[in-house]
Order: sequence, then structure tokens, then C-alpha cells
Amino acid sequence: MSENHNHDHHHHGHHHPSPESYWSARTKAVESLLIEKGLISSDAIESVVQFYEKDLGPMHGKKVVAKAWSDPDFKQKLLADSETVLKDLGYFGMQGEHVRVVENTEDVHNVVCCTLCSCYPWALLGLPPAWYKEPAYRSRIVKEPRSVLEEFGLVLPDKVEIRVWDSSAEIRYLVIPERPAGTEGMTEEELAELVTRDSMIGVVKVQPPARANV
Amino acid sequence: MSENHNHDHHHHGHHHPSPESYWSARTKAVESLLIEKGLISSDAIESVVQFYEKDLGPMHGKKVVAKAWSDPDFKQKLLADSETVLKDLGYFGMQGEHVRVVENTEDVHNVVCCTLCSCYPWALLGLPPAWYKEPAYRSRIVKEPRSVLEEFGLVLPDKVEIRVWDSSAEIRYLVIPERPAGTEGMTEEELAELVTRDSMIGVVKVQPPARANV
Amino acid sequence: MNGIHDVGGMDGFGKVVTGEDEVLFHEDWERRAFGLLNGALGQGFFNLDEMRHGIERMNPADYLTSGYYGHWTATLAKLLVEKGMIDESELDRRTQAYQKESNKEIPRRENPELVEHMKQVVKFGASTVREISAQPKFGIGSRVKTINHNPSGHTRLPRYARGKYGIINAVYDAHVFPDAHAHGKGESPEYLYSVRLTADELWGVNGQEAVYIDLWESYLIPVNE
Amino acid sequence: MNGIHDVGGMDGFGKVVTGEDEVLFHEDWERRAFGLLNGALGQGFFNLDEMRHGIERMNPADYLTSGYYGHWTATLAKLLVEKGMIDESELDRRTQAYQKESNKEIPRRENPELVEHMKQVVKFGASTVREISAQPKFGIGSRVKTINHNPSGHTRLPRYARGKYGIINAVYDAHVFPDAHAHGKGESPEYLYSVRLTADELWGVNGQEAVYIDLWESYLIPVNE
Repeated sequence: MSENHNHDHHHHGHHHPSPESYWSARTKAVESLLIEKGLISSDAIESVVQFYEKDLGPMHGKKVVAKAWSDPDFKQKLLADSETVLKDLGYFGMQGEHVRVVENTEDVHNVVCCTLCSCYPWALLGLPPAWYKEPAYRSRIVKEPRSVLEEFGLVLPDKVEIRVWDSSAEIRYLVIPERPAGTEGMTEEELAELVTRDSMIGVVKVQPPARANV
Repeated sequence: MSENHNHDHHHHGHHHPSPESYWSARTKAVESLLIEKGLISSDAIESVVQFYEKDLGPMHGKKVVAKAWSDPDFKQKLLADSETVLKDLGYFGMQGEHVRVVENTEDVHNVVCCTLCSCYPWALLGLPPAWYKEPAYRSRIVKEPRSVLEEFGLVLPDKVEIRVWDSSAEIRYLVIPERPAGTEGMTEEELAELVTRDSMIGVVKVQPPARANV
Repeated sequence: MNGIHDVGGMDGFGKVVTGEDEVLFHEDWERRAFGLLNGALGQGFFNLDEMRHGIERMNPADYLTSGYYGHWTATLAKLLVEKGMIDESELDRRTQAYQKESNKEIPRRENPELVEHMKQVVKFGASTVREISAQPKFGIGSRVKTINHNPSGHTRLPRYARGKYGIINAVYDAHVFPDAHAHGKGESPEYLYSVRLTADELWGVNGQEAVYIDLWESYLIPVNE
Repeated sequence: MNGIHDVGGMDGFGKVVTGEDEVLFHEDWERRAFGLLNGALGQGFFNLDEMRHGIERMNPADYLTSGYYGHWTATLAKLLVEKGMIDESELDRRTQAYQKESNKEIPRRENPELVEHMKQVVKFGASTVREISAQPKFGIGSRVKTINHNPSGHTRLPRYARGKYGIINAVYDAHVFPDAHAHGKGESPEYLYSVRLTADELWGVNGQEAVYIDLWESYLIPVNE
């Protein structure tokens, strides 16, 4: 019950604590004690942060999707044994040790969540967006997925089956969205540019390319 | 979402808001608007409060229990048709319109709660104690009643069946605790003095009288 | 709704804390909230089921941090706004004014007739029993299963008691049905039952414990043995 | 435990709010919390299941108001205290000191070896797959029922998915079992399955929706058709 002191909570729409909040001070306190005891180092903290803020680079997930769209054999292998195929490509790491890829079609729409915490395929998509971690998404997506997707602007026909993947174990899920119309003849690199993070979580579709030539 | 502004929450062990909290100001705001619009009056507010703070007097529940202990016929009728018997005695009113009385014995121990809000037999016991209204009691008593009762100091043999009455509708429950040893020959008035509120909720037993004469 | 209010069976709230001071109200505003809410209920501004549902719709963090009478003020304010009796932005401005100026006076108004009316309300309460022509579907000892419903609105069938097998312990009168009454859909009275659900059925544990819960007829499905 | 973290199926948290700034960290302390927790996990001060259980044990009001990285700091602090690595009263005093003096410096320490170690941790992760001699009890298409357990400790079978009938969608490898691993009871690896639970079964609604959830073998009971 050590958190249960008389500290102020400012809670806004998203519960972002304000600058010198209890949690900010608490974090500094833990860091300073661990540093003093030689149990952590400042540069180790910074290198981990830097990896996710800067080094991870563009999402590997985009390339995987573009390759799956371009190469039917690859897609087949990827869906059959996601983990091996991704490891061969070098796409693995912390929170991406075990991955299963699922495919959206005309009939089936997949969407990923983690109701109990916020499990997410870091190695493929980086760190999750704020909404993915908030109770609103986590509580509702398993119970009323159709309404939640509508709030993301995705209205699916009633006949489309929605599959919600609750990441309750150490398997991480990646959605291959449907390849949009008007992308025939595009290269993998061009296709990868179309793919968004949210489409690989499964809350939106990939939009067709802007028709600059029309 | 009108509460969801940037107001401070001070939460302590019991979440008693501090003096000029948001909720204090909000209450004053509602009162002042209702007064201005002629929809409530100050004296009506005060008279309702006064009834529960001062006029309700000693708990009617105590007298009911003492009478049931003293008069087997009365007890039988009370258990068979609590509502009619209590109405005949004049023990009814707001949050006491419909009452069922249950009896603790050697084999069965009854305890009352309301998991969804804090329903309680006001007309018989007055307003509920703070702990009855808090999530700790409401959440745990239905799932681990034996442990909760132990925290109240009541250790029941495993063979005793515990019945937890979750007041989910408009029936209010009153427990007749076991009559303690050493009360033979006591009058109803004397017996009523032994009966505690908590024993009629069912979280403790009635203690035998202090043996001043020994 | 599966709201934060539906805490039955949750862990994590700690031990039950007793032995505190036992005053009915810790702050004067709690006293006013109690009187105000009862005054609003007693005049029929809204009903008890609407009042409960207003609490359930609080932001969960607010629910857990505002205290019991904070809930009362929250639902009172919400319902008065929804019923068009007070204006939300006026209420917000007024709230801010009282936050800034804690000694700011509350206007007074006397109304002996209303005092008398409230005395009757407190004295007689308001029964939820209604006569209906139908006969109860279940008798004492009947085996039933509770429905697994998850309405977005008000219900008095808590999550922990859904989809469970139980035995009818008592057949009560027909009572106003909260799932309808909280949503302006009339009283729709139904028979009410006391249902015994064992700890084994509820929590998967063996033990001499059972919950007795009051459930309306449409929460129950007959079970053929 | 049936903690506040187990939000699947709850109502009342409002709409999903998107379209905000998409920075990874809103405050510098969140950045430090992220690095610190990974540094603690990466050095084996505690495991991921203990980490999750530490969050679950937060006071529910704190859980809802501290934000995602507040959870991380909370569990980090709790576990370091429980493991005897830091002293609780020292931590509390230090916290107060930083609250009072927000510009107070955090001491620095460099350790290139630890930097290198953490790079490997991030690069390779830590698989939870283990070889076991047993064969999986269920095959794809098997009908199963999830158990109705309500442990006071850690579990990855959420409340909404308990006591429900489903179909095995995939048989995965054996994985470390969180219910044991979070409590110092070893890895106890068990086969993991993807289980399909329909919306009708979960929520009592008709609809073309299903949840696919990953469940360990001991969460599942065979169903004979």
C-alpha cells in the first residue's frame, strides 16, 4: 500500500500525470537509489530508451505486410509459421519473441488487444500508442468490437466476422490488412509506405494510394 | 463526463474528500441552483438530515431482536412474514419498505451486504457505517466471507454454513444474531442493550453481558 | 452495465477498515448531499433506479476517489442536467465559484410544506411492490440458471452472478423492474426471487458458503433436471 | 486475482480517444521509468510475470489515475522493496525529497558492460517456450470449457473468459506458466492454446464476433460432445 499516501492525482482524459507528480518523484527516487547501490547505470537506462525512441527505425511490420502482399508464397509461409519466417528476416527481439500473423480478408477482420495489460509486438511495431494501453480500448474491444472499430472510422458489414485477439500470453499478434485497390504494379517499398501501424493492429484498413495522376 | 475536469483528488485510506474539494463545491453549486429555482428548500434538506442524525433514535432493530429472543411465537411469525410483523410494530419507512429477517444459529451464519451500491435497512438500523459502503467490504464479502468475518474477529467453525445476503433488490435484510449465554432471565430492554448494529448486519456475534456480579 | 460499481468478487481493495469514527457525515457538504438527494427523490425529480444508474455512469476513477456522498452529488447533478432542470454550464461555473470562494454563502429558502412532505416520504417510504396478474414462474426449490446478459444500461444482476446455476430460496412479490425503470421504460413489474448460489458454483471453491441474491424473473432461466 | 487491471468487458471508460500527439513519452520520468523497468527485468531482478502481478496489486484508484508508466514505477518500487533490494522507508523519504525539490539531481553512474548487456536483451528478448515431455492434451477443433477459478494470485485467464465453452484454434508450444512463475513457484511450463470464444458465449449476444485468447492447458477442461 505504499502508493496509498496523500498525494494528489490530477486525472485528465488520458491520465497523463502532471510534471512534478508523485509518480515523477517516485521514479526519480527509485532511479537514484538503484544508481547509488550500483544496481543500474544511467547509460544503460538511456540506451534502452534510445533504442525504442530512435534506433528501431521504421516499423518492420510494414515491410512484412508489403512482402506478404507482393509474394503469395511468402504470405503462405508467413501465415503457416510466422515465427520462423520473421526470425529468418531478422525481425524479432524483446516483445517479439513469439509472433503469429493473421490475415484480414473480405470475410474476416482481425483486431489485436491485450485486456489484462498492454501486450504488443514491440519488435515489429515499436511501442504501442496511448489508446492501446488505456482501459477504454482494452475493456470495450472484446465486448463491442464493431462499435469500437466504427469509432476508428471502420464500418464493417454485419456479415464480416470480427476476430479479436486478446494477447493474454507471450504470443504477439500482427494483422496483415487487406491490400487496397489501385496498388497493382507497386513495388514492395511503395506498398510498405501505405501500411499504417493502426492497420496492423487491425483498427483501420489500409487506404488506397492518393491518385495523383488522375 | 462533467466530472472529468482537472480537479484534484485527494484519496486517503477511506476516500474522504478534503474540505474544499471539488465534490464539496459541486454539492454547494447544486444546492444553490435548486434553491434559486425554487426546487428545494433549505429547511426540507435540514429536516431530512435531522431525522437520520437525531430523530430516528436508538435502533429499532435492537428491539426486534430482543423481542425475538424473548418470545418464540413472535420470532416464528417474524421469520415467516417479517414485513407484516415489522409494520405492525411501526418499524418501517424509507429503505425499510420490504424487510426479511434471517436468523443465525449454531449451524448457519447470515451476513448482509450490497455489492452493487450500499442498500441497507435504514428504517431498522439507521444509516450504514462507512465500511459497509466501501469497495473492500462489498467486493470481498461475497467471495471470501470467512476471511472477512475473521477480520471482524469472528472465527466460525468450517462446518458452519455462511449465507451472504446480497441486497440486489428492494428487500432489506436484518439478521437475528444468536442469543448469547448468560442472558437467561434478562428483560427485553436489557437484552436490547446487548445487541449491536454489527451483529444485526451479521459481521460479529452478540457478546455475553459483562459479569459484574461475579 | 458492467461498471466500476459492480465490485462483487473483485480483489485489490484491501482489508475492511473498521473502528473509525462513526459519525454519519464527515463533512458538512456530505450532510447537504444526503438531504438534497432525498429531497430530489422524494419530489419525484427522478427515481431510485435512475439515481443508481447515474452513479454507475461516473468515470471509474471518479467513482473510486469521490467517496459515498460524492457519488450522490455526481448522480444528482447528472440527472438534474439530463432532465433539463439545471443547466450544465451554469452548474460548472457555479462549482468553480464555490471552489474559488469556499466561504461563499448558499442562498436560503424555507418551505414548510416541503418539510412536511419529506417527513411523510421518510416515514412511509415508497414500496416497489406491484400487483400483477401473472403467476410466479418458479417455486421454492426450483433449479434455475441466471442469464448471461451484458446490457449497456442498468441491471441488478451483477457480473459475478451471471450464467450460474442456483436454487430458488424464496418467492417474493412482483417488484418494479430496475432494468426498465432506470431508462424511462415504465415499471414493468416482475416477480422477484431469492436465489441461492453456492461458493462452488460462483468461485470454483469448495466451502460451506453461499450467496443469496434477489433476482427478477427475467434474469432466470428454468433448468430441467 | 480479480484486479482492476482485468478490464475486459467493463463499461464506463468512455470512448477510445485517438488522434492525440503520438510521442512515446509525455514526461521525462516516463522515459526513465521505461528504461529502469527494462533494466531491472533485463538483469533478472524479477520476471515479467512478477512485474505484471505487481501492477495488478496496485490500489485500484492509483491504477486508474497513475497512467501506464505510473504502473511501471509502482511495480518496480514494490518488487524492489519485496526482494529486499531497496528499503521502503528510504524510498518513501527519497520520493518526498524529489516531490519537494523537483530540480534535485539524480546521481549518474556509467556502466558500458550493462549497456552492452541491455542491447542483447532488447535484441534477442527472452523466449518463454520450454521443451516438455508431455503431449498436448487438446488438438485443433477440440471443444473445451475454461475453468472458473478466482485465485488471489496472478492469472492470465481473465474474468470475462471464465466458465465458457470454446474451440481450440491453435496448439502452441509449451510456455512458462504465469500463475506459478509470478509467485516464485518455478516455470512449470504447459502447453498454450489459442481458444475461440464466440460473442454469444461470452456476452449473450448474437453477432459475427469472436475473441481468440491464449490459454494454458490447466485453464481448460475437455468437453465430451
